[in-house]
Amino acid sequence: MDTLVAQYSQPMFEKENHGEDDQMELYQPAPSLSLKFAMPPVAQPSAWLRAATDDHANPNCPIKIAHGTTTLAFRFQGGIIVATDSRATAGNWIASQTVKKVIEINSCLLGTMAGGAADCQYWLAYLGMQCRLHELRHKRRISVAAASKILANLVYSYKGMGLSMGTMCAGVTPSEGPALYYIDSDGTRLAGNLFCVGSGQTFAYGVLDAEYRYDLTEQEALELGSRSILAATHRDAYSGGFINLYHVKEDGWVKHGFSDTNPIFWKTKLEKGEFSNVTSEMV
Amino acid sequence: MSAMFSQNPLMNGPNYSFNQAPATASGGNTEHSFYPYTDNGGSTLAISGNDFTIIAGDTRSTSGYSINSRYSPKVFKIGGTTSSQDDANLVLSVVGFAADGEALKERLDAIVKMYRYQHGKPMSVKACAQRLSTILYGKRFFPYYVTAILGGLDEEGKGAVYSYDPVGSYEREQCRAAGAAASLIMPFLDNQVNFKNQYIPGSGEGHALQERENIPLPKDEVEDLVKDAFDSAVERHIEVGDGLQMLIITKAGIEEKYLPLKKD
Amino acid sequence: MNHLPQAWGRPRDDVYGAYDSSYLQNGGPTQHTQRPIVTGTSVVALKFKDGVVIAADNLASYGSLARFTDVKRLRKFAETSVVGFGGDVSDMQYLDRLLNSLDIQEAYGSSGHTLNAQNLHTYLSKVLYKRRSDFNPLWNQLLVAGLDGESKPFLAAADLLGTTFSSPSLATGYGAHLAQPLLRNVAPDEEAASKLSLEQALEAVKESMKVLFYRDARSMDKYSIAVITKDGIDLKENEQLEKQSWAFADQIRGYGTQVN
Amino acid sequence: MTSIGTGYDLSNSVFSPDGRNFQVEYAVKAVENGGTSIGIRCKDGVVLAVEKVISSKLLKAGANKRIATVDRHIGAVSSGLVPDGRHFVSHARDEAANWRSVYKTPITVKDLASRMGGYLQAYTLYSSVRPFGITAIVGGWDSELELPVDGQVGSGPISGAGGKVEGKTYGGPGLYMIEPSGMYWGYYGAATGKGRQTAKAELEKLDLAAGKLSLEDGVKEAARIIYVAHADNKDKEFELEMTWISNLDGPTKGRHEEVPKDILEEAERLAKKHLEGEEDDEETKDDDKDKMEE
Amino acid sequence: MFRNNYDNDSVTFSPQGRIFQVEYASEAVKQGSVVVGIVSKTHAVLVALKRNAEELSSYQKKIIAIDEHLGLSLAGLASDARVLSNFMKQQSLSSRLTYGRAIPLSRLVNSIGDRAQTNTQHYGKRPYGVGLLVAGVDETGPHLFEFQPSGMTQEMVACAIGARSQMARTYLERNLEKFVDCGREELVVHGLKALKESLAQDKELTVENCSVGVVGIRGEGMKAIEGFKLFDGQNVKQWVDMVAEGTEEAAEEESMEVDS
Repeated sequence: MDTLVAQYSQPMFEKENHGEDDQMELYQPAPSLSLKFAMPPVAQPSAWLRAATDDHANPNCPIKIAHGTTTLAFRFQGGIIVATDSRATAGNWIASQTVKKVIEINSCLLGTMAGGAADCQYWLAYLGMQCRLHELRHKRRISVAAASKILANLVYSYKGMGLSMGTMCAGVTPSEGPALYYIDSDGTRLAGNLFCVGSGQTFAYGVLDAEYRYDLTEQEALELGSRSILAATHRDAYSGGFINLYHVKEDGWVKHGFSDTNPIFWKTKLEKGEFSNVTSEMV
Repeated sequence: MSAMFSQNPLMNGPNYSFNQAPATASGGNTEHSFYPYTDNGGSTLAISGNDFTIIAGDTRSTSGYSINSRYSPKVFKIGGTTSSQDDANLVLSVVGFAADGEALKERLDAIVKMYRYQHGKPMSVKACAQRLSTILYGKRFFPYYVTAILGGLDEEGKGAVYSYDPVGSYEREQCRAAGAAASLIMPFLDNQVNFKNQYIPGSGEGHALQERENIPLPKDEVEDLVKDAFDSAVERHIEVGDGLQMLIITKAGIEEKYLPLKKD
Repeated sequence: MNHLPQAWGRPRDDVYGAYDSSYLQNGGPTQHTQRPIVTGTSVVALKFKDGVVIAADNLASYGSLARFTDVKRLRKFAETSVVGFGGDVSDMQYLDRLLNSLDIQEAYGSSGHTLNAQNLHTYLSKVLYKRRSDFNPLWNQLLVAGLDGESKPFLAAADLLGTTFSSPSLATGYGAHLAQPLLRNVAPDEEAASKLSLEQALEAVKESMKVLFYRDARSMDKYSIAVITKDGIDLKENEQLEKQSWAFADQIRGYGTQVN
Repeated sequence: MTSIGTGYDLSNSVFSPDGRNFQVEYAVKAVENGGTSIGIRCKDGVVLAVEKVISSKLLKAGANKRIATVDRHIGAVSSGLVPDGRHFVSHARDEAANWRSVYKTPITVKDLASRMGGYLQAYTLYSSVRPFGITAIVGGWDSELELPVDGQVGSGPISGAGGKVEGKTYGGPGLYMIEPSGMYWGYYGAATGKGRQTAKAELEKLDLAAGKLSLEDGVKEAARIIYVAHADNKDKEFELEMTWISNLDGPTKGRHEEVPKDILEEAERLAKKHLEGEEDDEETKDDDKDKMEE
Repeated sequence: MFRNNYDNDSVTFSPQGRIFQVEYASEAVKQGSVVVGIVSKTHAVLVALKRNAEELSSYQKKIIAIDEHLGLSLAGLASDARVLSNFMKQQSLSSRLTYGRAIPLSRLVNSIGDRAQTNTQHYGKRPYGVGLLVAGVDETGPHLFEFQPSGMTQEMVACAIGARSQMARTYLERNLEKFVDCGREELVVHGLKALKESLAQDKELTVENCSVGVVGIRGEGMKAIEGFKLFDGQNVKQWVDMVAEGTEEAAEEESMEVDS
């Protein structure tokens, strides 16, 4: 009855108070990654958001979200290689050269990050939470297929709202062996042997496709991952920084360094004679 | 040919078989509306050291070409139990749209205070950094127009700086400049803090030159660096100036310094 | 999402529709409720050693029409603070009612009023920011003048976006360009302001009102001026600009028929 | 109270066969146990007064106000369950604020009484709630001048009537008492609580309907009446709390305020004096009686 | 226990106009261990006796800091207190967010009073089974409020609630005049002495079973407050030793010295 009365007799100043949601937020003992988002109160939120944040269509847009990348992952006999660059760009500004684009979802599952950095970080963290819950509920690790499907279904529900994410889930489970999935913010989910994702993907594909075999040795595979990223950082302005290299095996992933591209580039050129289009003369 | 490399995406090549140049809307019913953002200029900067973190910001607030105020702080203590925030252990800097910055600061502060009330202990920088990320991402579709930097000391007592984009992607870094003069200050920091492109003289020839070893700087040197960075930025950026507010976080607490900058 | 390298990760036109930059524009046709209609022009204010002087003229314009000539744009709050409003008059009236309602609510408590100018400014900026976040702005630039929790002079601004700032002297609208330099001349910083006498402050503010009247086409020579000190508010709502001199008008070239 | 125990008194909103709502009657019992409150409508204002029985020495003297401000020009006091009184006041404030946001002008005392009467009545309709355990007295002064509408910025037409009728008068004092049933009446002098019978008797002696009592005298009378009403309950100490609302020319300028300390103390002094005098009178009267009997 | 027909819920009056459910809820307060609060011109203190469920269990939390300027102590159902204290925390945070002001104590206490009242008038709810003492400072100085399950809130000079609290109240009543001019240390000692009166025969005040909360003002204005501080364990030793048996006289002198 009181709620009914309150509708008609609320004093004026109370209508201008903070939203209840803001206050509720303070109550949660451990605020989880929620699925509640503030929306701009306009008829076309996604168009509005795009106007404010699409630095491609409008380089002068006010809010520049960190973007850009080359990431790749491929399956081979010894597991999965995951490699990325580390550059984040906001418009033409290099926002960071040290981004960790391989996200460690848990000790056996990796995700990669391409597109909106925040989108990837948030949703992969959310995925990590779901994976842990799955483990607790079912007393065994989640399969890569299931994990990737959670993520795909999730972003699909936000389709058209302006998320930007291209990610790969890589993991090795007893039931699946080495498994690799590609998921993007359109809701696409693909299983495959090798993927390159991001603005430098074509350059990485060039090297990777040429040299890829399933029966690569571990050493060869790591070298190929690194070399493909190197090629992309060389040709794609939005990629660069460091090469982040991981190897996923049945008993978990192993990190193989976060190495500066510059010395690697010169080493590759000078010792292997590649990149002959670049002069090494220091005039 | 120059079109190939122009910054204008409309003319940005190479084009593929189907038209990809973004079309600009024309005709039809378009919804026009109130534009909820503005840029209040200014710049912030954070550098972490072995046992300290310094977060600084200028104190000018602008709108367009006019100066709103010469003392409008951008760096805030977070999560203390008192209104003066004496016992705070975290520092947040925000630059961009000041009202969003203020809202973000207050929201984070309330959350960190609530955490302390519920858990009976202050929030760690790491936890706060993650929480700030989710706060920003909560406004993914209606972003806070701010670049935030969070600083404090980590569990081992080392300086920690976390930098953010407007929608919450974040990264722990050695140093970070944000705001209007970020592009002026950041290259300077790359060189002076991370020793980028510094080589040890005589350590080799050509490409064999050894990079200078990356060692954390002592506090007094970092303070000087911060001051130099802002003095230089003031010279070349109209939205930066008036005053430099510096919060220095050490084990002993947070020390605040205010230094004048050029006011022209 | 676009998968082609030069626009990788960006929205696709065929999915999201064409890029519409009109969302970014301030000009152009706007929605009826989203633009000020009847407006007030500048508000100027200056701190001095015991308080704050604030002034605004009594005009409300409808575009270029000087529509209402006795609009009081300085509003008292609880005999302790004054809010000066620039911008839309209907939104100002709404805010005035809001403050009225707040004032009544505050008076319920047995301890009486405890909201000082600083608290009031915080509250107003929250209201403005909330409204801008709802895309339903209250189209005002306002100055809040009074005393803070330690009974020191307090002066701060807030606008329709929720932006806030404080300074020894403040002016909204044209005042920010025309009056602010004059005020900063007498009070470049807090320290200088804390030495100003009431007479000096009054003179500087009246001078600013005069200059604004000379050059701001949407202004008027009848104005309100308030002095806020510990002893209360002295608000005069029907002042006339004095000692005007239009001698400079002779020298102006480049307008109307006088081309050079 | 013959029907007690027959089951018709166990739930609100239930009539007994003889057409009574027992829960409401029991709520009235709660009122009858509370400290006495009175209101007097004078020609130039309204006085509200309450007898606060001091339940513990540890209470802070002078704090714990029982008469509340509803809007600038209206006050309310109640006898009965104190928390229910606070509920009443908080809703009255909401109503007053709501009235302002709709009509942009202060609510009249009459309209407030009507709305609150409706609210209390609603609490007798459902078995899921209980009636208010209070009787409230609402007093105020409706401005005799036509007030500017809230948020008005100009001063209206400088010359001419501008829609105002010359010579028309507005407003005046208002005093209403609202009972747990939701029933409300306007009063010249209202009393409720434990000492209501005595207080009513005293009020009736004042000939308030004539409209001659001034506010200042009203304050003194109110203090006296509370003291007299308390006399039946002498073993407990009490504190007198009084507020008033004058017309726009009077001491409170149309606002509801506490009676200033000096006036309150003076009124209390007179009240005590009167009481002592009365006792003397009674004694002498008794003597007379004795003599007469003799 | 004797049952009657009118005590099944809080929406039924007895023929005498009583609400038994609310009166029963007040009994729950008496089940809790005793807490004492005292206020002087400059300080407000809370002193609480903590119980542990069994030898090896931890001691319960009796005093909760709400904000810089206030805290509360509880007697009765701790989980109900938790709900109320969370609500108070939220209210005080929200006051700071909206107005930049520490919430006035009376307003905060009234807000929980109103909440509790609702529970006594609607079916399907039950009254809170907890009593609170809320101590804090605001612009009008230090205050102490008592909150009862009925929704009754009263400002007190000193108060004790909980099991056997009558003895403590007697002590407080006997020493009532002394409190006004007490300094912080003296006030705590008085609190502990009152607490001691309420102890069961075989019990002693120890550092384990005492909690002390102190808040006060240092000077004029809200900036100069001594924030609410909670003392437990070894931090209360100085005071516990002072009131320990046999040294009472010495303590009296000592505490006098502290303040002079």
